[in-house]
Amino acid sequence: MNHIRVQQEDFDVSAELAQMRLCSKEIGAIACFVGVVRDFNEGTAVATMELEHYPGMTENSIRLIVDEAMQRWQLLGARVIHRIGRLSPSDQIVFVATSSLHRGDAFASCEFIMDYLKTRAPFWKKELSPQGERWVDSRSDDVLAAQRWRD
Amino acid sequence: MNHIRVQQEDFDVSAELAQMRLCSKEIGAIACFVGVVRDFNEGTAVATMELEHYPGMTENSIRLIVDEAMQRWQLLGARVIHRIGRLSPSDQIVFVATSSLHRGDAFASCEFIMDYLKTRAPFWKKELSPQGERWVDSRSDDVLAAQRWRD
Amino acid sequence: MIKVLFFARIREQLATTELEIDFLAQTQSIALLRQQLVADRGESWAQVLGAENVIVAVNQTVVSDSHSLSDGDEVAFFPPVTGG
Amino acid sequence: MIKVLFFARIREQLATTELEIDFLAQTQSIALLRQQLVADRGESWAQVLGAENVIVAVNQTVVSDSHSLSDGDEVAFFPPVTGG
Repeated sequence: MNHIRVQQEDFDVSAELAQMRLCSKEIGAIACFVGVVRDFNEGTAVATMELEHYPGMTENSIRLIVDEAMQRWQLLGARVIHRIGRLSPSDQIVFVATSSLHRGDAFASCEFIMDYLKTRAPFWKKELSPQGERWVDSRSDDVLAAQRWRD
Repeated sequence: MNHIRVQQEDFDVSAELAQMRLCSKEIGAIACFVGVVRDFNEGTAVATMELEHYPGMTENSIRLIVDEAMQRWQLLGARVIHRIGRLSPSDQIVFVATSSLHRGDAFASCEFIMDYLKTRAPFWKKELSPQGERWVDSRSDDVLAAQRWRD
Repeated sequence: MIKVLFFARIREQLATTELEIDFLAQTQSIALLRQQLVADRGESWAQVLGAENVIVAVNQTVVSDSHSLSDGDEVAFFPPVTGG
Repeated sequence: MIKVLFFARIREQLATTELEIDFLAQTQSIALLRQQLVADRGESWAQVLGAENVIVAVNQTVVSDSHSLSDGDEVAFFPPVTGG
């Protein structure tokens, strides 16, 4: 029902959604999110990006986030894919999809998973621009976004 | 930048998202929604479903909804596809995707477009089950969902 | 001439997809147009077109019963929408 | 033995991906482990590992400085996460 992958290769959203639809005939709504490498980050041209992660902990922390979403909302499935390694502008980085009977639960849980993933899953981005390498700073907006979900 | 289609044929989410990513190198976030034909609706087995629409008004009303979303949030693009005609359980019915610099605007606008589409775009579903034909009733939940967005 | 369209359940109940009606003093508002259609077509139309949740659009924009009509307008009667 | 991992900026600043350290009385908490690492490796490690926003995980769960350690634990030091 749930599916979590950390991989170097790109993913095919249509194929992922098709897999998701196969899981349950009750699905009426699928919310999904795709994160994309941006060309500009705080004014610096980004040539490529390198994504580091903590193998094992990454998958476990995503699993915990998804489990929490399943407890909060009525979901029929969740899929998360996060890419690692070298990525270029316009590349897909992350995919989150949640399925439900109705769209309210799908939208809320998809945004919740993204907000928590951004603050809890051990991934780190390094930008490799013509000016050199730069570790991306964490965004206070992301911390605030995750805090919204506290009871 | 925006793209609206009403069509009988199925759609390929990956291809739509790829088109969307081509529109702007600034895109960092894409929120998307896929509506799916459910096998059961209020306890009745659904064999197939027939979607009727008001040609012309349908496209215009979706365009107005998308324009309103573009005014409310900072978006880099929006795509809406709605299928018509005969559909079966697990078929995709509707696709909405919005792209933005950051995910907050993408999520909110995607849900807004779906909520408004559900109450303002002239489509009507008829279920064709072994028990006969039945026009689907509008849901009060959908009216409430759309009202949330009023200022 | 006013073009009148019917959709979904209303189209089936009236067994009518589309009709044209002369633009007259009697059809200068939605309320008057409805009265004229009932006068022409019979009491069963009163029930269908007068039902509480019937939506009316003129030139593809939803309007209220007091909306004025002009020659050449396209009027549509339909039930609450259920797409998406 | 305790396995200690370093990630991202911290890994680069310390030029160390992974090390092993004997499990001793001196390493029974994160705070004590950090002191021991600084004692072994020098003052530059104090700055990097003592920076305000350093996150510590034990056996892949984020913990506070007072967390107790057991023989065989996996400890990781890393900066705030920036995935997604």
